[in-house]
Amino acid sequence: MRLTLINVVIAVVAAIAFAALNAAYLVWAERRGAARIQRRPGPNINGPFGLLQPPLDGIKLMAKQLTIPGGADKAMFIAAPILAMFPAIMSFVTIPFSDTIVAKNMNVGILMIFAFASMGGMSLVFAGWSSRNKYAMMSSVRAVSQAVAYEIPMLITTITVVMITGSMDLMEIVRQQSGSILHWNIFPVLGNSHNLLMPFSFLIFFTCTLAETNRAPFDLGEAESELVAGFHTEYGSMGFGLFFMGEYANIVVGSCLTTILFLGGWNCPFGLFPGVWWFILKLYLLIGTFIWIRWTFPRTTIYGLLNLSWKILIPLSLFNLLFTAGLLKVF
Amino acid sequence: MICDKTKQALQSLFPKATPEPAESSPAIPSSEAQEKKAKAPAPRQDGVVERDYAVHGYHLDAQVSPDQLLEAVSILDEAAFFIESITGVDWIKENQLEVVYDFSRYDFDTCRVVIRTRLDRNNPVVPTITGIYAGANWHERETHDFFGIKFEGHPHLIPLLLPEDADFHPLLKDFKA
Amino acid sequence: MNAPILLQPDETFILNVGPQHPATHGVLRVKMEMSGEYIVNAETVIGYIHRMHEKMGELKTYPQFLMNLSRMDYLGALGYSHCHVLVVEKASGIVVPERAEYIRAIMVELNRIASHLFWFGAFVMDLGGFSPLMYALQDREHILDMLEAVTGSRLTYCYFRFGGLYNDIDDDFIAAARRFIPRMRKSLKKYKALVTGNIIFRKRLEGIAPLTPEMCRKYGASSAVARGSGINFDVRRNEPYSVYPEFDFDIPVYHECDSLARYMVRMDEIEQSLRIVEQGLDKLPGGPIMPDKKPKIIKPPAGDYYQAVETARGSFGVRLVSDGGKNPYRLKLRSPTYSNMHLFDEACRGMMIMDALAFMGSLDLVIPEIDR
Amino acid sequence: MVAYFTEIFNGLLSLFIGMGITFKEFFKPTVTVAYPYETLTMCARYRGHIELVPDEEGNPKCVVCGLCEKACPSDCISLAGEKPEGGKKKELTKYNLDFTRCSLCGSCVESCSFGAIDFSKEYNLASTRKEDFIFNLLQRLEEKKK
Repeated sequence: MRLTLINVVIAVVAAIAFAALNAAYLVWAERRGAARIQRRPGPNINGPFGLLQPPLDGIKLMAKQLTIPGGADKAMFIAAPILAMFPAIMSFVTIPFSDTIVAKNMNVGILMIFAFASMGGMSLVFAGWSSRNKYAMMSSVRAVSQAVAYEIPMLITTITVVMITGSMDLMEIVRQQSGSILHWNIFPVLGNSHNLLMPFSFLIFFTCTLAETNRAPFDLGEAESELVAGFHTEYGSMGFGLFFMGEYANIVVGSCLTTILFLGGWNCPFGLFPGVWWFILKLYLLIGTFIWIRWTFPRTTIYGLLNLSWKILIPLSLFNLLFTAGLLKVF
Repeated sequence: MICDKTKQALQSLFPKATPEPAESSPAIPSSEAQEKKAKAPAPRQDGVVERDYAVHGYHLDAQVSPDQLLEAVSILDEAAFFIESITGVDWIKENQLEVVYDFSRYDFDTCRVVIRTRLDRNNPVVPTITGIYAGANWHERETHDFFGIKFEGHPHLIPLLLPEDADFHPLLKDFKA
Repeated sequence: MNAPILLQPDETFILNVGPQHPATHGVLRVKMEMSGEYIVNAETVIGYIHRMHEKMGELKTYPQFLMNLSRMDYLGALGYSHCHVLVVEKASGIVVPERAEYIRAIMVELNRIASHLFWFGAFVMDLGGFSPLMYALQDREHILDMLEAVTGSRLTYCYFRFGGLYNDIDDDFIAAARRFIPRMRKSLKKYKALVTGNIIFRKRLEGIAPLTPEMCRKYGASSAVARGSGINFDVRRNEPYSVYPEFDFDIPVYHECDSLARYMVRMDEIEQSLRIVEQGLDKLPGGPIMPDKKPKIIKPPAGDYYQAVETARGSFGVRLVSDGGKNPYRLKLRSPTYSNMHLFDEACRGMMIMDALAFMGSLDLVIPEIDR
Repeated sequence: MVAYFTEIFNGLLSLFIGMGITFKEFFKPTVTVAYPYETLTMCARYRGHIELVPDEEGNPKCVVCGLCEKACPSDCISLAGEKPEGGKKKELTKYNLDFTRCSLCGSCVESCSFGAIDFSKEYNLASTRKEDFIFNLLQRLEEKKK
């Protein structure tokens, strides 16, 4: 694919459309899923199965007045929700949905995604700091320590995978997992690694994704029973809407990355339909698990969250890294 | 039995130890005359009275003067009583306010003790017991809200249940909304 | 576990939790002096929905005040009405038929289960888990349906009368209650697996907010707050009233003194209440629900009377001072959460805000009951 | 070291047990009632606001004794009656219920020894105007008669 202007525009528009559509309809999926778990119907009035709910909600949010609290830092206050949505959309550019469907493949794709993911944490800090609200402030302080604590094990685990595949190119990582289901990085029986600890890497990575995207049980930033709504306490209208959509867009990115790194990307266990559909299927199964987890568990505490990261996840992932390095040296 | 022990301890507060006449506890009045008598009884003297639990729901009823209050409450504190509540009663006819302290016990040696003290209605001041029972804090503030009784030495005697600027005392009998 | 870093006074800030805050379950305000996430000092401000029930008690006749009691605590209303009718019956010497007392006990226990279920759901929601609330409400709904069929209302019952009951229970109710008991036991198992065993849940409560028995005594705490601190105190046992001596039930006591102990006490109490309901239904005698002889106008003789009962929230007491008239001379309502909540100021010092709010949830607050 | 790993293992296990429960609940049927579209019938003893009970001819059974007025804790009921010329019994001329103050305690129904008032099964009362809740029960009864 040549890098022409048209190509770039199409790719960016497609990425934005995909992200926005996902974000909107994941809200619907979350509400329906939560409702099913709690044995109620969920949104079912607007359109079939309530499918018109997200656009209507969007219209409602857009129709609302955007209030900026007195004494708030205006520029930062407005920048924060944009910062929440923008990195997630940018990350889509480099994610390969199949061996042909990718906006722009890069040989350092992972690096780019992580670079953008770190910006997500900044939006929370911006929002909390600029709101001039004590709850929001406390939330942003939490967000910083949470982001620091969970990026470390996440990166270490990613390095483990990168070491096995020997590439930071997302396409290459997926290609190496082709063959059968046993070639996937999560089940390292066949393929180029025999690392039996990989399922644990997957668990660590998945937990970190939960924490990175601020999802329950790690949603300390917006712990509604303590900090009212956390960093977006003062946001209304589409400012809040962007935060909300950004959260779901981040989930999609996180799940895409998990799929690529551990679940074999678009590789299909047994033909049937084209690879891209397998990718989508794996992606939504992971997202479903996110929703399922959110509606099952209570929230952790901030020190519980940090303990989990520093005392359990980081030592385990470091050990895993060393173990993998040893394996690679021996074989 | 804790009841007897507490009774003795409380009685030691009253040096005269005048054995009070077995007070005609307000049982069901049979005649009109008795009812009238119950309505205007002779002012009760300070002292400890044992009450029928089945009728009144408590065992000991001690009336003390305000300056004996802290001593009486300390006795209960040492005997491991817990504070149930503090409240007031407005005896407008006698121009007095009564502060009523309820105490009870956590163990199975049940003994409910009521300590009451009568104050002048025009200048109701009583020492605070927050130094002994920290939990008396809110109860005293509530009583101050409702009756205007001043608890001397209370650390934070501002309206609790009533609005912050309340200067009325709704449970006084002459309060008109 | 987490020792607070002591800062200079000018380095702290004031955080207003409430009067509208998701964790306070009503209009309660806690003025917290914070040092980062740590609470240096807290002052609870109550009285936002104070309604002066005690004055209403003085202004209304005895029967007219009946319905006020159920407005005090909208979750476990029957226990409060029970106390009120008991004290007036005691004062005026009304003898209650046995059947009425049994039905009262069954109703109060069902109401206690309903109240504990709601607390369970709300408590887990305080901790961020939303689904258990919905499951708890489903079970609670069965109880409310049963109570509605008998009393005519779902929350603010006005069911007990001096001497007996408003109306009798029917076979439908008994059948429904019998169906409910095994269903509730099954649900309790579900809650145990879903919530009690959950590692996140346990980590949030274990060792949090230790309350010493001494502190409970100084503040007059009761219910699960006292029983979670190793105090074996339940008015149903310590000062038996109504027909409770006839029932075989245990008082769960935990000695850990932490939030988890308070949680465990309430969960065990649901099981014990189920046992009481079961036995009550088995032993339910026939007969009238109102006494044959009852004074037309209730005028207790002069004197003062006290009655305590164990409601869902703890030891509730009514002090009735009568001057022999149609209206009470003074009616003091001693509400249990008033004392339990009072603990909060002292106990939450040095805690992190999330622990403090979990602790607040474990106190089982119903604000109208504190404010009266 | 062993304790460290057993704690992690038991913790993970408890999480999976919890997820198993919510998974099972996911496939169970819903238990809610879609309120405006479906409604439940009110149970026989449901206590709505009060309503006058008509006799066979559709006239109020009320004999204007005023007991309900006295029993009411919140002074919701105001009624009046007069003897028609030549008639023996008092006849009801006014029966107003101030529902804004009513707490549905049922004291009035209980105090009535003639069965002249009863609870309605209406629960869907909503209005933005206070006046809508001051019911003229006599008028309502006459409307029902027609």
